[in-house]
Amino acid sequence: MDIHEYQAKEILRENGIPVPPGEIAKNSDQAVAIAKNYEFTVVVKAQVHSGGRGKAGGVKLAKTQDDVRKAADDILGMFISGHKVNEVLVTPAEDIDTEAYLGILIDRETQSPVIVVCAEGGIDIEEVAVNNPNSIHKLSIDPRYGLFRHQAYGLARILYQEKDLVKQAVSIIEQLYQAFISSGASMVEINPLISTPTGDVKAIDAKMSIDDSELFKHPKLQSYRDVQAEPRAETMAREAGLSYVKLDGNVGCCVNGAGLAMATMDLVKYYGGDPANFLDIGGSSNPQKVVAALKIITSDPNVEVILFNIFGGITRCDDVAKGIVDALKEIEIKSPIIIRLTGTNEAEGLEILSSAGLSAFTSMDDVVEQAVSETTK
Amino acid sequence: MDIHEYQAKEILRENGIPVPPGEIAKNSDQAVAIAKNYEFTVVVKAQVHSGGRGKAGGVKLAKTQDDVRKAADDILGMFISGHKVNEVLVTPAEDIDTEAYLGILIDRETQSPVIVVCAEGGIDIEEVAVNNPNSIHKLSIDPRYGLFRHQAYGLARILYQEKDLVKQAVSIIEQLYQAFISSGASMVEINPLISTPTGDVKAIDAKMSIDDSELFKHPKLQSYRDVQAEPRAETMAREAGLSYVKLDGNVGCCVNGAGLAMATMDLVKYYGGDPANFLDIGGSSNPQKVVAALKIITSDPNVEVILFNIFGGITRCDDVAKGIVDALKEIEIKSPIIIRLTGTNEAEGLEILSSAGLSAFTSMDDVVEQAVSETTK
Amino acid sequence: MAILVNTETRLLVQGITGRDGSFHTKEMTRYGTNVVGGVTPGKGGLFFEGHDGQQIPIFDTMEEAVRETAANSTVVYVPPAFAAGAMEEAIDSGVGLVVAITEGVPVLEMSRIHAFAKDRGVRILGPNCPGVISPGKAKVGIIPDQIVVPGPVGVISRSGTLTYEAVINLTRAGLGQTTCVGIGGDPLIGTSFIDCLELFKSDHETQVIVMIGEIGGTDEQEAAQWVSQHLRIPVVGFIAGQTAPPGRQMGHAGAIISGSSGTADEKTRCFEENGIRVAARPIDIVRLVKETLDR
Amino acid sequence: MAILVNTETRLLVQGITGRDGSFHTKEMTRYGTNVVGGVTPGKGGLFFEGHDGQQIPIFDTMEEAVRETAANSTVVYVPPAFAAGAMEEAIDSGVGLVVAITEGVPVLEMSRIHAFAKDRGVRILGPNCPGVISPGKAKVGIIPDQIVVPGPVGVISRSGTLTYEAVINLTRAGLGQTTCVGIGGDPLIGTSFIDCLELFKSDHETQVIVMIGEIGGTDEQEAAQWVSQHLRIPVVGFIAGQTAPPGRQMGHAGAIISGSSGTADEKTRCFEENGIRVAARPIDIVRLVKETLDR
Repeated sequence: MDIHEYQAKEILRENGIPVPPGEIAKNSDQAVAIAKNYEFTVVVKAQVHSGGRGKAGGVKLAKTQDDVRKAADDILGMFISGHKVNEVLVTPAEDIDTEAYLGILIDRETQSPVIVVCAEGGIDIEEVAVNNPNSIHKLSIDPRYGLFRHQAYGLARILYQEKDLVKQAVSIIEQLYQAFISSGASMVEINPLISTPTGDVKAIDAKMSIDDSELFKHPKLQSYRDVQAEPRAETMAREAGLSYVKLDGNVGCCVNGAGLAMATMDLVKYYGGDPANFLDIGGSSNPQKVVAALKIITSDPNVEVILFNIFGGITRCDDVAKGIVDALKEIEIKSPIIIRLTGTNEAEGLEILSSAGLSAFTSMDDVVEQAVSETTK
Repeated sequence: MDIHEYQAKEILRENGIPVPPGEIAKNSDQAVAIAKNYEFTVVVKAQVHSGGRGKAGGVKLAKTQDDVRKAADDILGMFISGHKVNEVLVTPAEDIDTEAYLGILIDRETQSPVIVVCAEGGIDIEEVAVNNPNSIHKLSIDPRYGLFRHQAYGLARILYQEKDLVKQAVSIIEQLYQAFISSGASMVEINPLISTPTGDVKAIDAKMSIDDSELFKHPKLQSYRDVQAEPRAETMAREAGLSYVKLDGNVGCCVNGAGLAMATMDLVKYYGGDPANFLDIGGSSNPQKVVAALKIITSDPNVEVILFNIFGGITRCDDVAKGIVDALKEIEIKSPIIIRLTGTNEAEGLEILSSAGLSAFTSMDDVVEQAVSETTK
Repeated sequence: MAILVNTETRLLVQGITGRDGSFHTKEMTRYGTNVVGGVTPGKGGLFFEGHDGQQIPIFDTMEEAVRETAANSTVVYVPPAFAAGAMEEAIDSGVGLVVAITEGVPVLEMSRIHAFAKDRGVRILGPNCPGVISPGKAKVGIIPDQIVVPGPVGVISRSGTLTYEAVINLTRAGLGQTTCVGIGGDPLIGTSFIDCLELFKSDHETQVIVMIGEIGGTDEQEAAQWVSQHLRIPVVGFIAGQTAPPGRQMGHAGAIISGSSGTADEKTRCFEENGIRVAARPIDIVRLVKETLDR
Repeated sequence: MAILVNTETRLLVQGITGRDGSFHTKEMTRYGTNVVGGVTPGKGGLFFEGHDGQQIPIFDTMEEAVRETAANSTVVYVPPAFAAGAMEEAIDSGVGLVVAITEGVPVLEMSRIHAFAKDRGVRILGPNCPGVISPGKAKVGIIPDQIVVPGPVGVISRSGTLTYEAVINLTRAGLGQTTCVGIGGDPLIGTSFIDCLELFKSDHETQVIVMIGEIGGTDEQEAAQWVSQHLRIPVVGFIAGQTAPPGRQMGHAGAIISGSSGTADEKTRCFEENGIRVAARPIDIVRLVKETLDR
């Protein structure tokens, strides 16, 4: 789960990392009221789960109250990479001497947290990784021991020469690691980590993702979820316990299992179609999950045909069939439904379908080819 | 550093372990005032750094206010294993169903914390170790991982069968481990850990020692030191940075290095004498430490002769010689001082001594034999 | 022969009395897997009824279970909040193989657990995996046994149902399997493609290996290089997720394209560069396997 | 030959600019020890002047120091609050031997550090030890070199000045040493009596070993059993603390009799039962060594 900049900064602050003050405004009046508490210049920053906010015009400097009002009016309501801006962060502008990058993520290869530092900050780290890979330093942390002091010191010295800056950076690195672990994060980054002309090291921008599997331990972090910023269909899917990702095509897909769901999308493409979504109904399906899945798929106006590809294992074919039949009673579905049903309780499932006047394929290729043929292209 | 029962209980409480309430009284009026807050029966317990308080009459049940007053009057001021009782803990008596033992210490062999449990509690665990060693279960904890939940569960099941008691014990074991680590303890024990007829598991008595080397991290624990309960000479020694242990003999020993100090005591015994103390002036001696050492040794009225055994390494012989000469100016010393001085800056040291009319041996056996001969036996 | 599980497997089931654990224990015993015991704290002393009335003893702890049954393997069906603890207990108990079915175990916990397993020399398969089946010998996990038959093909996959899809096609075409392994869809898994390839390398009955990958990470790429350097057994590949958008997690916690890395194109190219023929559709796996065996 | 340190030793000094570190670095270089660098955070780039004007480079981190100097050993003189961190850095740096002189390192920190050192295959000597000297070859730590001469006796001891007492008596009697090792007075030490005995076992110049123990723990008892089972080189023993009262710490954090365990009597008896002759006084060590060598 991605969280917003201001939420990430709140977590950093709780862990002792110096972060400039700032508050959230949902309209320009609020933004002006907040700005009055700070010395000008202030910065008005769009809070969306997307990079590239600056380039998109989502971050503006404001030297007067009028500037703040105008910036807030401009930014609130705008779309950045498809995400609507509902909130802005108003925060004092900082004098910047140097900008650096500091991040932590989970590395698959070492199966450990990895701390990443780069003395060039403030720009897209992925770009730096391409253009100047040697400037990026990575250090894998043994989960049995955690971060050693000398490791934090070694990383801090990559960022700074001056003794006092190094000392501050050592603390920030240790605090960021602590924040990462205690929040159950999968990624956190400070970009830029700045030093000021007065010799302070601060986190000016922050990004953080929490491992969904950790959320049950952290009720406070759960409340950080921004349902408003999330497409309605994804909220519905999450609440129903389904995995759903919206795409741009017209073949609505409903599959059990993530690998099979991806392979189904790929096969739609293979036969010349275009998948409308990724949707995995998961392992232990029940009819209600299928009903929810159909509601989500049909909420996408692009969908012209609905394709079921079910390979029963834990998932029972009769449950899925029952869900389809139930859904047809509950919701009006105009698109044709093309079904493949095989595996556990296949016979019972086919029986349920045929009682409702539906039929099913048993081969994956057949069902996908048929579904694609039903679309207008 | 040993801490008192009530202090250990305070730490357990902070870590979430159920401990009956209780307060400290320095006189019988206070004890009665505290007892009024509880339902009778209450217990009045001597707070001293010593086991065997019960057998010594330092723990008394009181059913009335008069009982409390009498118990407090009896216990306050008594001596238990040479320790004067200055404070009593007044705490409600508990109904006891079962008594168990739970402790954690550092095991030299595995170089790890070891959790010790025994379903027979309330009695001296050293006695159980002799009489029924199989009833004592030990589990070594890998410091890289800490205590695993299944380990706590396995230990709890040694203590209890009943599911709800096991569950409480799992928490208590985890909390005790947490208390042990976060306090920098070298030993902690709950004895007895009781279960009550109403199904609660509680810590009724507790003992704890803090690793002296950890104290600099824990200002609060430093304040737990009971200087009043400590012999004055040991307080002086600690404050001067010396290691000192009082013994019963009459040959006062002043040595550099713990091993050599023990060997010197042993050699006093070998030559028929009786050491008055262990005293190590440490590695980087300066004259002031020697002065402090002489003050401490001479504060013991049993001392008839003072024996210096100095093998200069880091310790410089001239520093020690200067300290002896300075001390003779500062304090009146009636006992003869017999000195052995060899190693780093030996010549300079001997020169300083001879200027002050003193002389020194170079052999350890010679000096010890001479010192013993000066005593009355 | 076979890898990971066979007739020597003496299996414990952690969470044997739970919904998934009880269902699949019945299935595993029906298939003939030697389930020697189960573990559910607080239910020690009771028995679980497996297939055909088989009485399987339940223990409170893994330590007791291993001591009493001489088990060498365990399968974990406990819910995500307790799965990490169950795996730690398993690693500490003396078994050599821990098959973790549970999905949704926190990644940071898995990081410590994988380190612990390495310290103790214990193999973890998964988590978030369908388990492993050696047709005609033993089944550990949730792979439907109806779709497998003994034969010369080794199957390794990061997913569940996509594996079933591939395996049923093989079986229908008369191509049986030595062992089918689901290594799991999480970012941090205990047994990698390479680990399985190494095991198949020493399995003299495996004549061809099917390796089913997906987007995310670089496990497939490393495996492909390992194949070209160390393996004589031919490998046929498939990669799911050609149409997956970057930056979005596709169901599996590990199935996410980060930046330009971990795409299906990159993996397919890497397979082909290292001599692994890649099927365009799941059904094409059968043809490639046949052609390979016929050579 | 010698054990632990010799002419191949390439030594770093952690805390080289501190009071103890600077004094003993001068001493070590005067004795001819190959001190290749020092580490003091914040003083990287400066030089420390050793014996006879030798310029020793100072580094900010162990990593740089090892990279630049190819050091294989380090000695830690930093104060107790920072000693654990210095040892961790040393273990992580690639050296094989870490000699920790510092007294007063928290025992719980040492517990983790010893585990870390074992993981990395690094040997720690100490903490709270005087170090090690191989007469005529190298000195690492604080043992006064004036009292040693080369010869056939190996010395292992838990203490500092008591070792000097024993060694000077040997030297005066014409009995030189291969190596004198102080293993340290803390309860958790990195190199035990047995570890040293094993090293001496492979050292063909060591003809007799002097083992100086004290009250507390069971390291001496285990060593005695190991001697009778594995060692052909004769051993002479001494135990300090016959007159120490139980339950009181005698200076060294490890020198404490717990219950009935760890007494000098128990250790002496155990030595004798395993064929180790025990000197009643330090001076008697010389006679026993002589008698042993004359046999």
